[in-house]
Amino acid sequence: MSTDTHAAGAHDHHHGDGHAHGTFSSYMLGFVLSVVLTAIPFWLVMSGTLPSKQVTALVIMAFAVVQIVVHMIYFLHMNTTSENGWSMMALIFTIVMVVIALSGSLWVMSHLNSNMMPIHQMTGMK
Amino acid sequence: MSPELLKLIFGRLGIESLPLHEPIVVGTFVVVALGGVALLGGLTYFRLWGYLWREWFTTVDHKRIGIMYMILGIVMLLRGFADALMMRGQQMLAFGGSEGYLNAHHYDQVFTAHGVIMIFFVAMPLVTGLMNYVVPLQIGARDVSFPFLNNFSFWMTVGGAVLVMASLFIGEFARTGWLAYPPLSNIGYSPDVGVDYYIWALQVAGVGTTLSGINLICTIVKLRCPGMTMMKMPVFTWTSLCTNVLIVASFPVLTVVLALLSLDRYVGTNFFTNDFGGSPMMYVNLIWIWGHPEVYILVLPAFGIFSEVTSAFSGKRLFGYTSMVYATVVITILSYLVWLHHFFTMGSGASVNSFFGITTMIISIPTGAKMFNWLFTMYRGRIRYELPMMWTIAFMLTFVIGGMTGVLLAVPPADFVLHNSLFLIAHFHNVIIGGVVFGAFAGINYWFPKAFGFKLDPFWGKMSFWFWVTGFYLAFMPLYVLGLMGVTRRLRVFDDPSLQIWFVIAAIGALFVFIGILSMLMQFAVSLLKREQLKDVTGDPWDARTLEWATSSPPPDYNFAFTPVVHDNDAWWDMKKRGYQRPLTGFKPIHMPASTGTGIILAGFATAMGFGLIWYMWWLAAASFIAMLAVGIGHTFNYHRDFDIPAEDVIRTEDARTKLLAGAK
Amino acid sequence: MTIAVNPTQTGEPVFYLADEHPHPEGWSTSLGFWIYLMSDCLIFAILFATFGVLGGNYAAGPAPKDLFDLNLVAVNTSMLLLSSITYGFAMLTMQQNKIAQTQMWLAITGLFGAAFIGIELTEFAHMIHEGATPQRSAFLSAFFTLVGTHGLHVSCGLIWLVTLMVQVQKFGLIEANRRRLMCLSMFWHFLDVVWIGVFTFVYLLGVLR
Amino acid sequence: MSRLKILALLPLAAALSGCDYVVLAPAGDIAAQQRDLVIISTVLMLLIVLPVMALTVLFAWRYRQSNTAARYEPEWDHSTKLELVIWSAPLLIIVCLGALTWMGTHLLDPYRTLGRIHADRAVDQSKAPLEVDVVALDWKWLFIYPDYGVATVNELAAPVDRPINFRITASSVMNSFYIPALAGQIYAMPGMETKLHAVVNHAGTYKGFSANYSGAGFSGMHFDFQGLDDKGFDAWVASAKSAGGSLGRAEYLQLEKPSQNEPVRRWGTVDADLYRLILNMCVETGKMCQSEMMAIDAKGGNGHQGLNNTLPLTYDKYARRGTVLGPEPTFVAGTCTPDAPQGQTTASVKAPTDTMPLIGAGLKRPSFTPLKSSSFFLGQRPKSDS
Repeated sequence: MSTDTHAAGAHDHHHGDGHAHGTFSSYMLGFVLSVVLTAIPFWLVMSGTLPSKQVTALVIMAFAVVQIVVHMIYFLHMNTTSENGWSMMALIFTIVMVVIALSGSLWVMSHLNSNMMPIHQMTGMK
Repeated sequence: MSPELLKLIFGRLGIESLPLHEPIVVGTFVVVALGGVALLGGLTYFRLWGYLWREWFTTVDHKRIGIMYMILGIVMLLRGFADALMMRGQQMLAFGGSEGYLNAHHYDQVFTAHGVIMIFFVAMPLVTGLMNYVVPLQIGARDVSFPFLNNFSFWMTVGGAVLVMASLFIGEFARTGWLAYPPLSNIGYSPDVGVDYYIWALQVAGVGTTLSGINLICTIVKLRCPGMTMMKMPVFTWTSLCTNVLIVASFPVLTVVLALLSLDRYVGTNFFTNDFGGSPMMYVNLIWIWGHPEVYILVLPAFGIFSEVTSAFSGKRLFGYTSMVYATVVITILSYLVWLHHFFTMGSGASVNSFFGITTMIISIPTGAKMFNWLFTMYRGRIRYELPMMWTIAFMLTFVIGGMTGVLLAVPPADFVLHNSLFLIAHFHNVIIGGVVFGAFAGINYWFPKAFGFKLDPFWGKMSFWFWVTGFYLAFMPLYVLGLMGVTRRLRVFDDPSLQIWFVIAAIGALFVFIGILSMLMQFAVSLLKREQLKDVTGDPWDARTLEWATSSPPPDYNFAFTPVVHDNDAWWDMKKRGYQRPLTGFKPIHMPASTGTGIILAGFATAMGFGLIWYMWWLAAASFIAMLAVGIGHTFNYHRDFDIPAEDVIRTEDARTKLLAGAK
Repeated sequence: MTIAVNPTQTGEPVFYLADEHPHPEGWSTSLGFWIYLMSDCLIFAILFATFGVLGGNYAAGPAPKDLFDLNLVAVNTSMLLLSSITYGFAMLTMQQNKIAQTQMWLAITGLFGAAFIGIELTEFAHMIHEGATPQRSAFLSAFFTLVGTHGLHVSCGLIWLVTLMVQVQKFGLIEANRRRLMCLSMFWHFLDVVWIGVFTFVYLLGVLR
Repeated sequence: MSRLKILALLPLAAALSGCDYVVLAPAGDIAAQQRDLVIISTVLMLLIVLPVMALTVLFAWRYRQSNTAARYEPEWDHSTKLELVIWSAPLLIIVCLGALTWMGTHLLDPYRTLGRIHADRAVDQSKAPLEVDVVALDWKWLFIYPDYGVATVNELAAPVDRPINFRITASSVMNSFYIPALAGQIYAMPGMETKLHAVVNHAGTYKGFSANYSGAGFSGMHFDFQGLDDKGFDAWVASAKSAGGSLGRAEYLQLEKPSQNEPVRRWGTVDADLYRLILNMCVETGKMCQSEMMAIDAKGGNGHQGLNNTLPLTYDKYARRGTVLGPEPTFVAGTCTPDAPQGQTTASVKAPTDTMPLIGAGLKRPSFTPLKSSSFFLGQRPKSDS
């Protein structure tokens, strides 16, 4: 967060919202990409093509991440310049928070579960 | 009327829901009712309703909203403190077979309400109020980014407060502790309305807080005056920015966790139940993801206030501005990595515990750096001991003790012996009172002349100061001691008579604080009466440094006739030093947002919906929801939310100030 | 336009703007709305975390593979994807100031959105009818809440969309309405992004489990 | 400002005289190590806190406005050397403290079996540790000694210098099991098991209680912990044995009902399986045990049959009311066990008729009240197998 050289008040009056707009081709590109990126994971899971579940899981998660990025760029028009970079900063901060909250919760809860959940003793249960 | 019809109309609210069997509550009700009738009567008699509605309730002016937040905070402080006195009284008396004067049903509500009120409806409004008032002035803005939203946020906070207050006389409040851990807060163990009051009060207020956070972030990012780069922002604005980032990033978590709890309670889902695969610890985990940043939400603005005050009253630039800013940002991020230290004792393993313990300690590094920065701001200064500075010194001496015990509690094995003990209670009161409350009082004394044009009376201010500070030490040092004797929190009766003396001392301390609060009210009253003597016409009574002191006191609706241009961290100091001449001509019309009643109406419906849901009055909840939707949509059809203050009005206001300034010289 | 922030050639510092241009209306709106979306993002993050933690607790009840019909989910996903591109077309026509076409694309977007909600409700109703209610297990509680919250957002988007269509009809594509359409576009595409998470982590990974 | 300091010191001075500072003077080795950690950390932090407080007072006094002799440098706001010091000094302390924390946390992990019974004595491996199962009830403590087959309420005894292994759970809400003289606390939570390893070094009677608020009877939820010599402990066990009575599932269901300020009670014999059933929340016959449920879940749930293996709940510790908008409360029926053959349950189910071939107790489809939308969208569609 170095000194923000675009003096905040230097009103750039070219357009109020300072937000990028898409073009027909960029929207279409985004759409085609997202269709492909959606279709492949569905196909992978429904057909069971890949040998192991772990691999399938990793692949579809990777596809999800790529697709999220595609949506961000082509539909939400994210770039580093909109709002003097503040949108991007907010996004990055949010991603950090989401990662902390998600992974932290999973870590903490798995720890608690493995420490405290009763273990099944098949003896006596038959 | 048939019982079915009654049930349809009143849900589970019946005559037996009123706590008529509790003499203390009935007595309170009579007093409050008489006071309320007198107040309402007075307002009606002096025909103030129209004025209040036009000028205050519907205002979108950040300054008035800020003042209303402060009033809310102080009023709720009285309620929260009454609870504190009751607790101290009970714990002082309930020894040697005595049951004290509160039964479990009442006492458990008292400590729950005390925590909830003090955090959500005292500390939060005080902090939000100060930010609301000061930040736009400090950055040279006319108002916040979304003035209507600001008004709405405020009334949502009031709505939450109203629900909590309603629980005192209609039904009851939660008996679960202020964070309402399940399974205790689940329907099976808390079947009555208490927890529902808790949920909906926080839900309504929480939405307001989140929106106000978004609003202030935008204000700081988008509305800074020319020249004010991020690294030229006053420290209070910086801490406010970080605070609001924390608000926006943590209050959604509270919203979700309360929503899940209400689903458990209303439709029988199994998030936090014991059976059907639910996990109560998930609640504890989630609520602390919100809960720990919340602590920093409260204390960061206080740090900002102390920075402003130290620099202004030492007549010196703030030492280490850059490291102060970085420390603030580091605290903001780190405050998200420590939540587990609130449940070390819940059975997680050593690696998790030590990770969160160490991250917690790391926070003390930037906090320590801040402490040194204030110290070296005083170094080679010319310190004027006005009230804000006195609060600051008291803070510095008190807060380090709280910080130290805090780091101690972050050592997991130490926490195993001190967790949930009175030592913990002493610790967090030490940081919350020593940090947030002292900070709020420093801020009130510092900015009061800005808001009202006259200083606060120093005599009663000093009375309040000394009673608060001594009261604080008397009330909480014994709790540290008791904690080391292994006495746990939230106990209603005690066996060991040797403990009693400490509780007596603590109760005396609470009485001192009470006198401190009364002195503060006295200070307001006396200052109002002596306002001519205490008057400040310069707009800069403390010879201060930041931009808010450049305009008149109280500032005009539009804050600054011309948008200022900033060249230095201490913008106003810089202007004074370089011979700034106040512009006397060339005034133009100023574009301002217009008042609207939509905020208070929406918040009113939200509160009614909460009330309906608490009491299972489904018709009320549904009707309020639909009304809210209708009013909200209707509001979007209003495209004319601004107006221009005509140039003549600006000229008249500014000329009046010119005369005043001339008279002062 | 630039403002002399630093001392000008004359050496006299400027301390105020004598000739001021107020911020244009809606100067902060898009950033403000973006930050709101970020806070919403955290709401979903917590719901995902809850699902992540509780999603395997079936309470000896049915598991995802017993309940989910991926064909239906695929259809549902395509509804949402199509609505995204049609909203994009609405924005493009809006930039060309074509009211009628904008309205048409908005209407089509709304229909896709409504279809999405309809399919989702059908799925829910079917599960509940079978006995897989949100009360049956923590997994089902978390599932219904996460997916339901997304659905609720889409429903809010639909209400908003209709409101905006009325406003565009009434007042035309004025600056304020354009700004609102842009905010809704961000909201709509944001829900799309959330749905990527939902179909991947809830449905696909669930069935895989 | 000096008045402040004196006030701050007053309680400290008083603290040094008399009173029972059990946290600072415990009777067990674990608590003693925890106490040491408290003291070392405090001293470490005082290294920085005391100078800060002294400097605050000094600067506040020295640079007061009336002292015109003091230097005044209004523009002085930066010093790289000082900045270095003010960041590195706390950092150093935290590095030390962090290392201490890492080690202390791992060494004093309540799950860790004891390596020593006193600073200079290792564990005697020939003697088995004392096993105690702890159950937090509303609002009393149940202690089961599996090795001796006795149980007590609100009374705990242990021989001096013999490691104690606690297994801790709760019946309904969260409590925290804490004997300050013995060791730090750990939560007691329903359906979950926490562990605590500790040893008492000095004979005597110490206080134990719940440290986490658990409802109306919380204040009365305390017990005496007796550290006894070996003989004394044997005598205590014998007296518990002679108390007679037997704690089985039926007696437990009576006991777990909420009650306040319970006197000490003892049972001469205990159902050996009782603790496991409490932990798994399946003391009532017919309820599925948590461990079994988790084992089924780990294998991917019970499929469509799992939809029908719930039964309406007629008994609960509290008069559980169910939720206002949800269905009647239910529980998951257990698969058949030797104790509870097909269809038999003590959970007082009214009419388990209709023997549809289910994996569960062979019970009728429960009467769900589905949301109205189901009938709205689907009508009475037959059960499908999608």
